Amino acid sequence: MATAASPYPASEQRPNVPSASVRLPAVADYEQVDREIIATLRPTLGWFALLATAILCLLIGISAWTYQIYSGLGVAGYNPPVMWGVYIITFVFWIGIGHAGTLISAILYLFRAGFRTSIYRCAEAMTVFAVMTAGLFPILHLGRPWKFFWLIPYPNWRLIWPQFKSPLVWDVFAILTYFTVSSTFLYIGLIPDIATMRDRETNPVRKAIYSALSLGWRNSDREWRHFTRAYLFLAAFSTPLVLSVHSVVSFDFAMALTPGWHATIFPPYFVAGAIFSGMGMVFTIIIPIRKFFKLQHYVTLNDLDAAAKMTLFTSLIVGLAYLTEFQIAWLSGNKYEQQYFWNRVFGQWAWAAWIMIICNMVLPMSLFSQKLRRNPSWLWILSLFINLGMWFERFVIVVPSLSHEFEPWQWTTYAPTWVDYSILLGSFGWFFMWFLLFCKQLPIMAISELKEVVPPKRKHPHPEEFEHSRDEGIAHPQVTGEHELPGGLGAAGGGTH
Amino acid sequence: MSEHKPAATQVKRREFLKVLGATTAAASAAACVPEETGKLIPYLVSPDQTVPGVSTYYATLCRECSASCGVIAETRDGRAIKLEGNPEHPLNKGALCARGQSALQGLYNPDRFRSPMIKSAGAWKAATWDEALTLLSQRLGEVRGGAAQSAVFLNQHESGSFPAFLDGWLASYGMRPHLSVDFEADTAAIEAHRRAYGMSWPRWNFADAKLIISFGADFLDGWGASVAHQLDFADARAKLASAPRFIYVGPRRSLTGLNADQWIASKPSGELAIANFLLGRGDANTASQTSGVPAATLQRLAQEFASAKPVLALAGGRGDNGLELATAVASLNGVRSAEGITAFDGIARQSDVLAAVERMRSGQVAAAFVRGANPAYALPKSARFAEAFAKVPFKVSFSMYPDETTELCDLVLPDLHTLESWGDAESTRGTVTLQQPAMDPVFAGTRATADVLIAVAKKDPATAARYPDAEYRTWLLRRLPGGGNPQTLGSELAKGFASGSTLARTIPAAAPAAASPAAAATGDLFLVTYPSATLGDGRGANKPWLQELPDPVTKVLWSSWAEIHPETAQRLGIERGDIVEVRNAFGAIRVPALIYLGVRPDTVAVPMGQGHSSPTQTSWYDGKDRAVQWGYGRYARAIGANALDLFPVRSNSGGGFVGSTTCAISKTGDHVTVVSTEGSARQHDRGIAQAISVNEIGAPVEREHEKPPGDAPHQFLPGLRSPVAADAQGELGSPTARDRGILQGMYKPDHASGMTRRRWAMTVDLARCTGCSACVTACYAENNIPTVGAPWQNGVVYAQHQPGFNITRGREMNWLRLERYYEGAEDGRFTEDFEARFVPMLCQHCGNAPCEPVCPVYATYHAPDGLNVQVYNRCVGTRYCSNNCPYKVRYFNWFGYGEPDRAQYAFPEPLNWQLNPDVTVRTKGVMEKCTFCVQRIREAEHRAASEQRTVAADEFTTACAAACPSRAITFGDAADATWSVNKFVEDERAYHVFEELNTYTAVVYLKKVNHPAAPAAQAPGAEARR
Amino acid sequence: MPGIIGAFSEIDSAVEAIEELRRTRFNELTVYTPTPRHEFEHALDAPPSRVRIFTLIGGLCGATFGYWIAVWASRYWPLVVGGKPIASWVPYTIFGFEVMVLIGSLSTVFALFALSRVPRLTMTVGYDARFSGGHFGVWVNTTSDRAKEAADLLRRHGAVEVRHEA
Amino acid sequence: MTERRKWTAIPGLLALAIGAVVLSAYSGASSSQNRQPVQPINFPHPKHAGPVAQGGMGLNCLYCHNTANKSPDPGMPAVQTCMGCHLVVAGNKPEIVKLAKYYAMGAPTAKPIPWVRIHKVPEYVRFPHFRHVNAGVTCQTCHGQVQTMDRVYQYSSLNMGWCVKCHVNGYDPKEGLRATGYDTTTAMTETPSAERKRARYDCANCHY
Repeated sequence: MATAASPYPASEQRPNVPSASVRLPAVADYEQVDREIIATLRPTLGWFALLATAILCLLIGISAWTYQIYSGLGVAGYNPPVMWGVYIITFVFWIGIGHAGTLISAILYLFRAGFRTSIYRCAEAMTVFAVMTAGLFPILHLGRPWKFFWLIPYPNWRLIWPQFKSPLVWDVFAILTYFTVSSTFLYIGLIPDIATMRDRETNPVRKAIYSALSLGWRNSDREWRHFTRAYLFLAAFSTPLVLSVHSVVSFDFAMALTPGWHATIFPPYFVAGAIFSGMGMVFTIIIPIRKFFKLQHYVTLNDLDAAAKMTLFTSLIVGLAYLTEFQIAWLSGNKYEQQYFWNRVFGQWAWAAWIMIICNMVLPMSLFSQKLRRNPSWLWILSLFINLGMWFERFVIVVPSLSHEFEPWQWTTYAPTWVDYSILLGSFGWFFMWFLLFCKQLPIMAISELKEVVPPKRKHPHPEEFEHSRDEGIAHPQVTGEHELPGGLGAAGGGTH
Repeated sequence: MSEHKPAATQVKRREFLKVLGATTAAASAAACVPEETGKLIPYLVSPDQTVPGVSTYYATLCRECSASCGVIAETRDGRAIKLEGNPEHPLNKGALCARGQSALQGLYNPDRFRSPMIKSAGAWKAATWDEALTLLSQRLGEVRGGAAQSAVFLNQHESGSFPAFLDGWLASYGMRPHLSVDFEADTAAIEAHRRAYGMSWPRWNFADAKLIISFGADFLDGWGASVAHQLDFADARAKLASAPRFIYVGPRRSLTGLNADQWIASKPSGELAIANFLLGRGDANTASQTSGVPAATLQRLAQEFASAKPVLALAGGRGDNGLELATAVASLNGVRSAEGITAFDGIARQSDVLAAVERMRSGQVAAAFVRGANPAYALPKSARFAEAFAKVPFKVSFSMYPDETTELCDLVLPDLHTLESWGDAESTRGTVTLQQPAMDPVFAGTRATADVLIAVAKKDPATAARYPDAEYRTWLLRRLPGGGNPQTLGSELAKGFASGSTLARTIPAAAPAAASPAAAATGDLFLVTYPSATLGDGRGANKPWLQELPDPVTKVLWSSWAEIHPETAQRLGIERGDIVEVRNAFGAIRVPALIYLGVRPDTVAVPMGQGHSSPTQTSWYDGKDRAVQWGYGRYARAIGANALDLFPVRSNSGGGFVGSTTCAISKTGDHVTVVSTEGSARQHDRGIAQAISVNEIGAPVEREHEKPPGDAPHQFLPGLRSPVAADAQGELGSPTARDRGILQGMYKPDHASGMTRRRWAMTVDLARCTGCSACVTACYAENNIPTVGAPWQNGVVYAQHQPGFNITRGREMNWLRLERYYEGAEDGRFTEDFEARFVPMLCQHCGNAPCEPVCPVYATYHAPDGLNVQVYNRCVGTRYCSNNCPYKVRYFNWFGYGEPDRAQYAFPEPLNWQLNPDVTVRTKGVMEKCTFCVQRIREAEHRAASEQRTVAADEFTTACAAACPSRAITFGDAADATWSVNKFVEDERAYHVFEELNTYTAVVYLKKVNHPAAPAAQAPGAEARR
Repeated sequence: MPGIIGAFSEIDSAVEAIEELRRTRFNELTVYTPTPRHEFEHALDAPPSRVRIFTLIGGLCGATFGYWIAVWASRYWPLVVGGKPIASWVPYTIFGFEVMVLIGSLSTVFALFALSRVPRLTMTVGYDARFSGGHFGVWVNTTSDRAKEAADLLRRHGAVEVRHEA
Repeated sequence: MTERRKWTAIPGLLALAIGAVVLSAYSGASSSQNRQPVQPINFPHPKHAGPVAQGGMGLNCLYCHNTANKSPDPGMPAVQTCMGCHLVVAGNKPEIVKLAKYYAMGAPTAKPIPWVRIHKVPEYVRFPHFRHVNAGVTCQTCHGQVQTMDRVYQYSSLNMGWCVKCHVNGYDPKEGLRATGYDTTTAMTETPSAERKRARYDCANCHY
């Protein structure tokens, strides 16, 4: 909480209010929160168009998969010994994206990072849908997908169980747990908001649905007491879970002998990469939302700024990891590793490796500039590059390693087919279909938590809150900041307050 | 034995075969699909001696080439399912080459004629035997008398009594003796042998020689009886220190050339000059000019030739001066051998054949008969056989398959396959190898030619008298040693051969040689061709196993190619895979270019065997949608180009059909991915194929990884890091295993099953291995491995019918592959000093297998007897095991190769009759790999158990080891000293591949041994490399 | 059960009302607030939530089960893979951890539902839709004789509306 | 509150559902146990193999299924084997007439009898009959007392678990003897042998 009470001249503004505490000067009272958030739920033509597109992509993916199941995995571009390809790449890609949500909602909750409040609901929903998407791929890439349940330990008349030393079984447990916990976490957070929707809703059908979903939540002190505590514990559980899940995913590679995979650096490297890619996807989603739903005064530039700082930080970690891999290969004196890494950056796969390095290491450096950190348009463009780069990071990990292994006689190349691409496209369709459905049915911002940071009505206004509002009244960088963008995404939003 | 069977049984058994599918478990149905239980079909009359589900073995004969090796045919429930060499047979001593293995796919070839066919008004239609025989005897009646003399009978050369029988039949019609043709035989060499040694083919004593010089004699890939050669050559090389050094002289390094210690790259037909130089005729410089070999090299050669005695000199003798060369070399040869391979006796000189062709052209020939031979394809186009053949009014073919020559005929009387019919052969002097049917004919509509001849003769009172016997079998058995006496005959049939000799025929004197057409030289590059090591002169092309078998040298399959040296390619701007046009005065072909170190820069080499084609694709010949696939059947048709289109035919007596010529090559602009199983041809110092110089043998071994990473729980031995018996068990074999609680359940040393007392292991002696790839095909045959390269097997998915497309995507299923790594000549400049090393790479059955712990469902795990097991029906297809396998020996079923209703189906009826009932046919989406022939292990255990004993030492072996003609592979129980595998694992040359990964493989390789030139004439690069 | 509900728009007046009520022995109070506020917690000083016990027990059970299933299943049909021990605790820690998190958080949620009496089918008396919006509600559970007194008290503290519920 | 009790029923229901799944998984629901198809000829096993006391002829199973002790394949009797007796025996019975029609005296029109297969392990399983028979496993242990079945049905589940249980726990010949159902008196009085015959339970023992 800022204690600096001295008024500032309007000329020199203080762009960085400590982002640990969030303040929403443009939000007057609780009713406004309800009004504005509920207003976002009105379906628009653009929304229908997007939804239709998403579903179309999904259908393409589904038909491709059907074809693949019928005629065999050979229709994908596998080129032995490159036995893993686009599917595993995309699996890791989506799992990675699925990490930012829980990170933001859980870890930042424990760290009391205020800028989380306005974006965590989006991020959490994104997490759940990303995990739903990722979860499809391990099944989808099986030679006999209809036997996937053999990876699940259940009593059976074969008297035989999964092989618990296999990283793939670890995956099954990690991902199922992660999906269950993160979706529960999302739902619990939603309950009070659904209750609010229930009370504001007039349409009887929707009201009935909301009532059912709200489980008869009443906002009573007793409910709140247990709620806050349970929420804290869930956050406390999710935090190590986030770290563990992607470590386990990284074990899929680190546990293998394959040059380029067999490295102890993988767990931290993957976790950082996951958060990085997740932040990228958060930007990709939240920036259009705050523009088109006119929520710039909730997701303020301060929030974006803070999130961008975190992106930069994780990007630096990832970059360091890339360099460390080369250094290890160099120092190890292991000819397999050395030849592989040489081939990675200067050999047949140079193009992919450099896309990865530029998108994940070089471009994010731009976030050292505060101006760009506070420029939503740039953040959005950058986020697209990050998504691309992170997909290619997984490509560079999976394909070049397998195509250039111990046995030179089996060195080969790899080219995906239209089936791979269709299924990749389908995964995006699947993800965005769910997200679009979500953002028009349920509040994309945590109403009850927003209310926590909006000063309540008082008979005798509180001194601390005087200072609060006065401070805001002077230092009001966000609004002007928005207007600085010529035709930028935020420009339209500027008018709302 | 089948000859005791009452005739009724044969009919019934054929009945029975039709419906056998339901009772032979696992043969035809895909694994892991619980399909409904189906029917149980009993015999009508149970045949004596066959127990359903238990194999019967028939000793018989292989006729895939002229050498006539003895084979044992394993039959199960009336179907031949596997061929292996007859261990007792003097010629091949149990070994069998890839082509021999593939005889089964000739037997079960889906393109075989189902019935006689008559061409009326240019259209083929199926006929009954009555119609066919009536037609035949009627036309024969017409050519009686003077015209008969003109008739020509071209018979694929076969040793034995049949040729004499045939001549007798022809004589009875007043026809001249038949021509026994073999277009891939080296008639020049044979002629020279006749003159020099008085036998058509000596059995060379490689072991006696100190030095072997081969002047283009590819005795490992098809020159003469190559299986016999390999056995002897490998034995000679296995003498290591006292083994003969081997020098190969010729324009191209064939498989034989790659096995040589030194290559002297002479110009085509330049070998003669070198041979003469060694004979002291002419000096080094002239020889060097004609041969294109530096005089210094020739001097060194002369020194060595003079110092090393005795010298075994062999000559291939293709090309214009073939006969001169062969003769000269025969007088160079210092190693004599009394033993002769008589199988090549009586091969017609090409002068006779071409004289016959000329008579056809001049319209003098009233009738022509072709059996087995395919001159329309295998004669150089410049012989213009087709147009001459067309002039013959009545042409009969006895071919089993629709080939180019048969298509030109008027009547087809489909013959029986060797494995279905009776016969004999005299493959080595003084022994008669018996050919007995291993099963009843696959197609009821086919008949043995001999029986057809008898039947025809019987139709005519004039000839009937001469053929008292109902069928050839009776005739043959009567004149066999023992005179058809059942007792002796039984034992001989069981053994497969008897002493004695077959009925001799008198070969008429050579026809006067017509003048060869002058070979107009066009282009600046020499052009050479050679019979493919896998497809021969093309007769193997309709067998998917051979199409799918990578050429031992180039590793190319399912296509033709032109071998060009890197320098030449660079000069002409040609890259691997560019479609080049090879053109000269005789014609032009378009084939992908292959950059090959082992061919002279001024020479282009194109293999024979592909390029079967036909204007008409199919003739439908019955209502059941069955068609004749012209162009030599579905597997051969329209693949590659026929090299023989480019060659002049030679007609002077002796010498091969193929003359010398030159050519020009030009890029066409098209490019394809060469269908090849080769990744990188270099080892990148990874010690996969290791070699030592013969001088290092016995010297203390310095090891690359003295202290390997990771802890090695086993103690160290000189050759290997640890005893293989312990290796094959990995951590299980370590002293601390018990403490670490691994030894549970059946892994307990004292467990009732006793499995832990066995350690299945294998050794591969690279000093013996010649890279011939017979083991690969043996593996395909034994383990129901699908072939995936046929054009339609990817067509559905990628909408393109390129042959071998699946293989360009690395999806071949060869459980056992033969890797060929080059050493030296890295810079692509022309040099004679580069070395090739062959490594058979198969599942190493690691003690600590990396593939196992990553499998989520225990589909692969370590069995107590040391096997790395793959459980197909448990596999869900994550393919993680393959990712984690350093040796990359796991293969995935990308499509439903085993599902009959799919385009990718690899065993179209009746090829699926060959499937091994003891091995599951894998379904779509599961991983598979070498199992160390676990079915053979279990079978031996079953046999032993029902005889209340334990498995005896060397009681059985794997399919690859059984086939290997150089005896390089040894399989056995490494934990039991009485198995011969233990002799090798402690050899000083023994090593594991990727030892530093601590995988503790159960496959042990013995380093190749190189024989560098004597220090005086030290050839750089011939030095052994790691 | 009868009682009186008072709706407040200002938070501090609601708090004062609660304090007054508790001073005057109105102990069965329920406060409805759109968002958790510390003011009310102080005013009501309710005992700390018992969710933590459920979480602890759930977590422990989960961890145990995770280890147990892995070890038991591996030993049930012992097959050696890669020469590794049949059952080894190191990799199985992953199962211990993941299942601990799973069961732990599920039991936490269960505790939340059980302790705060959700889900419930019917809206309890006294609740008003405003309490999820901008208003704070104070429900006094009392008998009819003291109802008047409570109502007055709430009005005195500036309740926007006071209603009797039965 | 009553409402809450309603909702607390849910965990119980979940538990029941899980229990049901587990049970069904163990029950081997997927096997075709007790399948009892109609055969082309209604062959009366009791008449041929049934004990003489009950009017059978007490033929040994191996009389017709004669390779069960020397081959992986138990073998079906050739039609000729049936006709061996039935040329003279009961030639006029309708079923025998059918049989004779199939045999057709060895004429080319002769057809083998298309028996409907009952006991069948999947294609990817190797089941060598002779190993089991020679180890003293009585036919009835797996096939049930066929000698008493008027129409044969699938006696065992033939599930993998069913196989493995015996391979692991071992097999007692005396129990096998009891399973046959012949002269139960002696078999019952026998005490089970201490040493049970145990077999491998290595996957590659049957799957390859």
